[in-house]
Amino acid sequence: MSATTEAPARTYSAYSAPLWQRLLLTRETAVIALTAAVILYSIANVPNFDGPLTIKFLLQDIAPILLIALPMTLVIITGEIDLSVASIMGLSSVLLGVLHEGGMSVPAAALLALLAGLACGALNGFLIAYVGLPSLAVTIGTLALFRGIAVGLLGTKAITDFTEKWSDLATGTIGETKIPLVMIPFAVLAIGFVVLLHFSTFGRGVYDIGLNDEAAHFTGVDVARTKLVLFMLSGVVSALAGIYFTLRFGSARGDNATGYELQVIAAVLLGGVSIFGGRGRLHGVLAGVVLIGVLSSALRLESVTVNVTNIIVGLLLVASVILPNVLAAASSRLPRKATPAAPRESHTPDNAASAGVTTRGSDS
Amino acid sequence: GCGGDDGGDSGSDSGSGGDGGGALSMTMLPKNLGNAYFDTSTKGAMTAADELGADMEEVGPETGSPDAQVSYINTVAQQGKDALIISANDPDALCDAIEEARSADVKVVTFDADTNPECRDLFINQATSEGIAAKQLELIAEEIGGSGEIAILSASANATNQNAWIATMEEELASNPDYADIELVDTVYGDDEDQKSFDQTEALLQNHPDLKGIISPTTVGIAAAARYLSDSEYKGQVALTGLGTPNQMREFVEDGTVASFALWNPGDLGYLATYAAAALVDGSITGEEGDSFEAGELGEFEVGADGTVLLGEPFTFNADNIGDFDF
Amino acid sequence: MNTDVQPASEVSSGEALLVEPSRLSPTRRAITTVLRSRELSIFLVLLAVVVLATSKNNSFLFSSDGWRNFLLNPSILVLLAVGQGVVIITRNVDLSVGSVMALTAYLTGRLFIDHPGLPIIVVIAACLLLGAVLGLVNGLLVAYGKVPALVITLGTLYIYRGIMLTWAGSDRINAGDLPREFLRLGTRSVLGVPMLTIIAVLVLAAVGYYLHTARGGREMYAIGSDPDAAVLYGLPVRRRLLAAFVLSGALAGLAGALYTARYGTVSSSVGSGIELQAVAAAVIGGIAIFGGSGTVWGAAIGAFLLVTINRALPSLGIEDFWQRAVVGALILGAIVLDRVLAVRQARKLAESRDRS
Amino acid sequence: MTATDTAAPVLELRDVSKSFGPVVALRSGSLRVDGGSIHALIGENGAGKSTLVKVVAGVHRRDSGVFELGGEAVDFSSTADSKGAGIAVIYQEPTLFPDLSVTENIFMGRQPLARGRRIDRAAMITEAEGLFARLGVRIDPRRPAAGLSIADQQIIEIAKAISLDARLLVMDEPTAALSGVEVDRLFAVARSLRDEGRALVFISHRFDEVFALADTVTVMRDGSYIDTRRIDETSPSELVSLMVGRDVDELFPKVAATIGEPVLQVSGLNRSGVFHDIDLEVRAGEIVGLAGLVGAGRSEVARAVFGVDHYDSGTVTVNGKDVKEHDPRSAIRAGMAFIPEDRRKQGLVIDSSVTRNVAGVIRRGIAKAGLLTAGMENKAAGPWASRLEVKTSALDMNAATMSGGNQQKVVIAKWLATNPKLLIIDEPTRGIDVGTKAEVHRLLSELAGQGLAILMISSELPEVLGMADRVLVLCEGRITAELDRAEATPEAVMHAATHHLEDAS
Ligand SMILES: Nc1ncnc2c1ncn2[C@@H]1O[C@H](COP(=O)(O)OP(=O)(O)OP(=O)(O)O)[C@@H](O)[C@H]1O
Ligand SMILES: Nc1ncnc2c1ncn2[C@@H]1O[C@H](COP(=O)(O)OP(=O)(O)OP(=O)(O)O)[C@@H](O)[C@H]1O
Ligand SMILES: [Mg+2]
Ligand SMILES: [Mg+2]
Repeated sequence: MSATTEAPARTYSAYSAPLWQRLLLTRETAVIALTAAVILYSIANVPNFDGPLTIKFLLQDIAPILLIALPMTLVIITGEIDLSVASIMGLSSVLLGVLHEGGMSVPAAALLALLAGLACGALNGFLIAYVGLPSLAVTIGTLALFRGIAVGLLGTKAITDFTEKWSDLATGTIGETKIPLVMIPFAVLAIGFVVLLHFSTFGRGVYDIGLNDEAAHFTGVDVARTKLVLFMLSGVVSALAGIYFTLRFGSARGDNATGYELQVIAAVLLGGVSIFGGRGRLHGVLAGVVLIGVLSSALRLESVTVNVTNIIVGLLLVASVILPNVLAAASSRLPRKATPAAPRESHTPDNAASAGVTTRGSDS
Repeated sequence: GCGGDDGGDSGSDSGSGGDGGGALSMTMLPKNLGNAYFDTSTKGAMTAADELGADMEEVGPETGSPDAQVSYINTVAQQGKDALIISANDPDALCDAIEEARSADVKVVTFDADTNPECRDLFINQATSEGIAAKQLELIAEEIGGSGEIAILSASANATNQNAWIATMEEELASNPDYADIELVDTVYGDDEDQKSFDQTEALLQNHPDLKGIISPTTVGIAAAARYLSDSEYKGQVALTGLGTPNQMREFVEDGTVASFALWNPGDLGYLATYAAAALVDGSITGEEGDSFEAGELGEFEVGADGTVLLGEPFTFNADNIGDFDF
Repeated sequence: MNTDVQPASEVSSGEALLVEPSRLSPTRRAITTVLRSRELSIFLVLLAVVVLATSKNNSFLFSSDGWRNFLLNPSILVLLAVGQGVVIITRNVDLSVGSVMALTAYLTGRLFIDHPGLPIIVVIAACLLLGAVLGLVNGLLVAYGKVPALVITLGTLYIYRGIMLTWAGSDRINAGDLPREFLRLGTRSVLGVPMLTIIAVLVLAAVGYYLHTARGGREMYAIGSDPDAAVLYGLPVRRRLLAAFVLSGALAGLAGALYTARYGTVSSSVGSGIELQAVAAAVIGGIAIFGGSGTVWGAAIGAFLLVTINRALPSLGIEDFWQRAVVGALILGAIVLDRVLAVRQARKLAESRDRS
Repeated sequence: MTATDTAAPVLELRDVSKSFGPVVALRSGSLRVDGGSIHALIGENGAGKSTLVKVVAGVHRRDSGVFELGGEAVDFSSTADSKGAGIAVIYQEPTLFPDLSVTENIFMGRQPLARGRRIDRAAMITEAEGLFARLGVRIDPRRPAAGLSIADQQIIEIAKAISLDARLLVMDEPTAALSGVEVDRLFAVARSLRDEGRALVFISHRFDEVFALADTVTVMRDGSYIDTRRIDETSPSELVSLMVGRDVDELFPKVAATIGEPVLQVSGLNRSGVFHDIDLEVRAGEIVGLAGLVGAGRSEVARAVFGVDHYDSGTVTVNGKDVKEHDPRSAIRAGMAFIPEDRRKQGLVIDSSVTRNVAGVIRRGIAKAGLLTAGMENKAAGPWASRLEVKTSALDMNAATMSGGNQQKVVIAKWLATNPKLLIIDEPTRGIDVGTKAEVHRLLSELAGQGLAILMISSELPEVLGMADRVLVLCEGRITAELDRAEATPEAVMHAATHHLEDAS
């Protein structure tokens, strides 16, 4: 071979599964299908699920999780994790309350709370990306730290007198529809994150880091800065979710949103993101969040206790990660069917280059 | 992909589903499940519902947080139930959700812990703040001989009812000459969790070596504090009183850790709330001051100011009478 | 330098030692190891906290209750931290311990209520067994499902607690339901040391000894250090993982029983959030979150520190609302310290290469 | 087949096959190894040698074929089984436990026990010291394995395998990371094991080693058995043609290129403990070889120049412009390309597709307004992949499933796509078969001819001498010689590479 002669193009169709297969046989499609199935089943069988209020309450309930799942997906794809999101929600909630009580208008206080969220994310990101500490340990620490500051600032008391106008905004719907207003910022963010992750150079870097951060570094991806940015995004979006949470319930408390981090992570993993990083797509994650939301909504309507809902969510989570492996193991046990005929590579003796590599066709 | 068969159908066992046409349907939503106090009130509510021929189900969150309660209030609105009986985890946070439910024609009765008066139809008050505060001060003053340091072990810092009682107690301590020698040195919060209340008791005793008495106006708190005291060096030295249930406190009253404590009958509270809700639904009352209704074996009640119905005076339990109760 | 210009032909099996002899005597080496260890530094922090708190308030340590609580309160977390530590050493994590603890705590009460007169030891054994079974489920899923433990145990965290709450319904265990003898186990002391502490220390010593001196224990370190290499090496990876999870489950089961003995009541929130405390204790105590290094001694000291700080803050005049913030700062401090020490160590190595 | 004097061979494989999904890694592997002999296994990259080894080791289970050990049919389902059966394996990639001490690494799972099934640490350390003595190396048995160089790690692997006292020892490219001295020592040990009557399988891409060590050699191609020869009855050229199915004429096709202006200038580069006062210059069209013993710090210098590592002081300029310290992106912008020594860990995002890898560095350039689609990447990567004849046009194939040589081509393609002015290439042909090796050399030569400046690090002396216009020799982090192509004899380079050691002893 020489660098100037063009090699004849070969196709190895056996390698790339047909397009429809690649699109359909994915984790994401499975989650979406399951979500759709649960929705259809609930509409048909769960009393009042088809009622007019369901969609509004459902979306209001899952809004904070939807929001935080966006940056969390990216964080987990880089192979890190952020356990401090719910504590940042709590902290931004308390800050909003304390500042508002101190005489600041809601938008000004919210802005400061967002900045605080950004700062929290920056602290996480700095320790993880630049000091090189494991994110699991760091965010377990900041989980306690941020929540501790929130509770420390406000004790266990609550601040509840928010300007009516703003709480109405948080609970209001778009025009005559039943879609909550919060879906507008969510939609904007969702589009932004989809573009960022799937259609930008930054997003390619995110996947590369998750698969092999050393190689990404050698390729000129700024690993540390990417991680810092992601944790800051995670912080600021969590703060936004905290503000929404506060205004929706009209109550700023230090213990707001306790335990949400595990819900977010469960939803993200259910949506097909690999905890090892490098794999996962946003539409699967959003379907995962909706799936959990629909399940809890339907089960509540059936007056099933939250315990059973938790059991089902837990089982789904375990099954969703176990099943692909079990299926893979099972299919490898089955006698291998002859693979579709691939163009068999001829070992022309005069072509050293082609002789060096195994043919990947079937041996039938 | 995989089939979508799990999940949705596993929940059809317990719920009564929708409201079957004419029958009165109600939901009981305590602060949290798995709490003996609320179990008793739910039992009372169920009894009343049976008498009324109404459908009654109990739902609730695992932990006493307002946001978890909101989902259940929303569900009640979706189901279009006739009435919701609720003990509120936060006076303000639930208002929007309750209003939404009321606009879906659900009557809302609060009991045990109120929301802002505007957002609900009626509040069933177990006892007046004054009555409760006075009772507990009276008990503690008696036990510590009218002088010394005391402390309060409360539930969470924004439990409405607790805070109202504490405020009243503070006023009373400051103004009542009988309590001139009693000093309230600390108020701590056990968040209605056993372990936290237990640890808080320890911290109180450690930080205030001269402490003579503890008031714990919450059933979880007083039981945890009693457990701590009963095998510590402070047993018999530090007096404990507050609000507790006889079953939880029996052991400590019998072994002398606690001399007396107070409470109303939570069963009666649930029973009364159910009758009040039924009266609201059938339109015989609207929640105006002065309305009156019949509450089965408890007799007749009248709605007071701010849409409040008062159950009665708290009852004092001590070694002499505790054997008569089982809740 | 590790290269040598000696001609190859001279190399034979019977040749004299060419290995650079260690310049330190064994005792000196042991002493430097201890002095450099993370366990010691965290222990010093613990000591400082205790001294500070005691100087402000004598009864923090020097009262019968103060002393007892100093030893007693961390015992349950020590048990969990030991189990968690072993799991983390194998590069896994067990988030379900809080839920396992809740299940066995309820089981304890249930057994005493349903079978009055059951010997205490049988009840504790039942809790250990149930915990071990639940841990085995985690272990099987992780080892055979080839899925990360974080995901599996996050799932079983929900599942186990859901089962506990469904089983318990609105039931609740009160001190009155339990035999006095059992409750006394939670507070009784032998020679000034509470029973629970003795149990925790015995467990700690056994596990610590096993990890240090048994093949199985060393294999757990190896697996955590590089799981793929462990497979290539032919170590019984699955068996060791199962053992780690079973141990963690069993200790959580024991912790559940002891919790009931100590607190007398079992509510729906028993042990919720304690899994993160157990992880935090292990991390503070110097167990690397990605496995392969650290000791359960460190994890136990970490657990002591966490609990003691909580108790000390009010004595130090800090409102107890700030406890969690302090704990968070402590965790961050511990891992940053680890990092700083590691970097310094690396620089020293580099410098020593320069000089040689 | 060879004439053998023993009855049953220690290892016998016949028509063994193994597939990974659609990839047939081993089509019909056959191997017959007798006791008391050293059997070399050679073949191009991806010929299936490592797969064969892993079947023997019990890492993979064969799909079909005969597998006999000492005449008895066996079927291993784990590496523990093979160990139990007396097989020791050194894998291609070192597999150490970084947190554990060197000694524990060697004896893991079979530590000497004292009373009460307690591990006898003292005995273990003594034994480890004995092993190191036998290998003639000086490694502190108590130090953790973390931080050891690849060569040291490979030595520990060898010590581990020897200590197993196995009847069959399989070594998959044990010498790839070793320097000449260490290779000699390893060979001495291997011969003594053979003389004890054990069977050894030795995989290497270096013919000089095969001829120096082996008694018999088996050639594989495309996952299939080709032939077995006695070593004294064959020649390198015959083996090469068996391997690749044709003759490889020229291994080092050095083309004279016109040497232009300096492209890379490094001056006073220092990093304490690693390298000192590095001054070097690479001109357009020039190939500069960086030679030295393993561990001399060549890779570290290269990494610092490219900016993936820190340095303490010094400057790096490309075409007269300063390159920021510790910032690979600035180096790429300045026109540097860097092909690191470990392609699986550093060169490639191994679990990603060929397209994503090739487009990895240039994606900023091909993006429109910062936005990027898979189609755009395919379009950009396609030509580069086919220019280097990366062995598949299935651009969405996972790089992990490719053989070493093809992976290396993907890395080269990825960097050529950036149109660099300077190429730093660390061990360009480590673990690559002859056929591909010649291609890589021809390519480098051609690129230099087109005016690219190349800094080439290599542990293979013939490669350095054959390819470089100028040779810099590094010893213990210092440049100890700068030799022109004419002056660069093996003796001169080796002298410079060891002169510190000689001074010391
Ligand atoms: N786990 C795997 N999954 C998929 N394909 C694999 C796997 N392991 C090896 N292969 C493929 O099998 C073929 C043979 O690989 P193998 O590693 O055995 O070659 P080799 O002869 O050792 O090459 P080298 O000299 O580069 O080490 C290659 O094409 C490789 O891509
Ligand atoms: N991971 C590491 N941690 C600490 N020191 C290391 C590490 N890797 C290498 N070193 C040291 O750095 C110096 C140079 O390392 P290295 O062996 O990579 O140099 P090299 O000349 O590039 O050799 P090679 O041919 O193996 O690439 C040596 O003294 C070595 O011991
Ligand atoms: Mg190989
Ligand atoms: Mg190198």
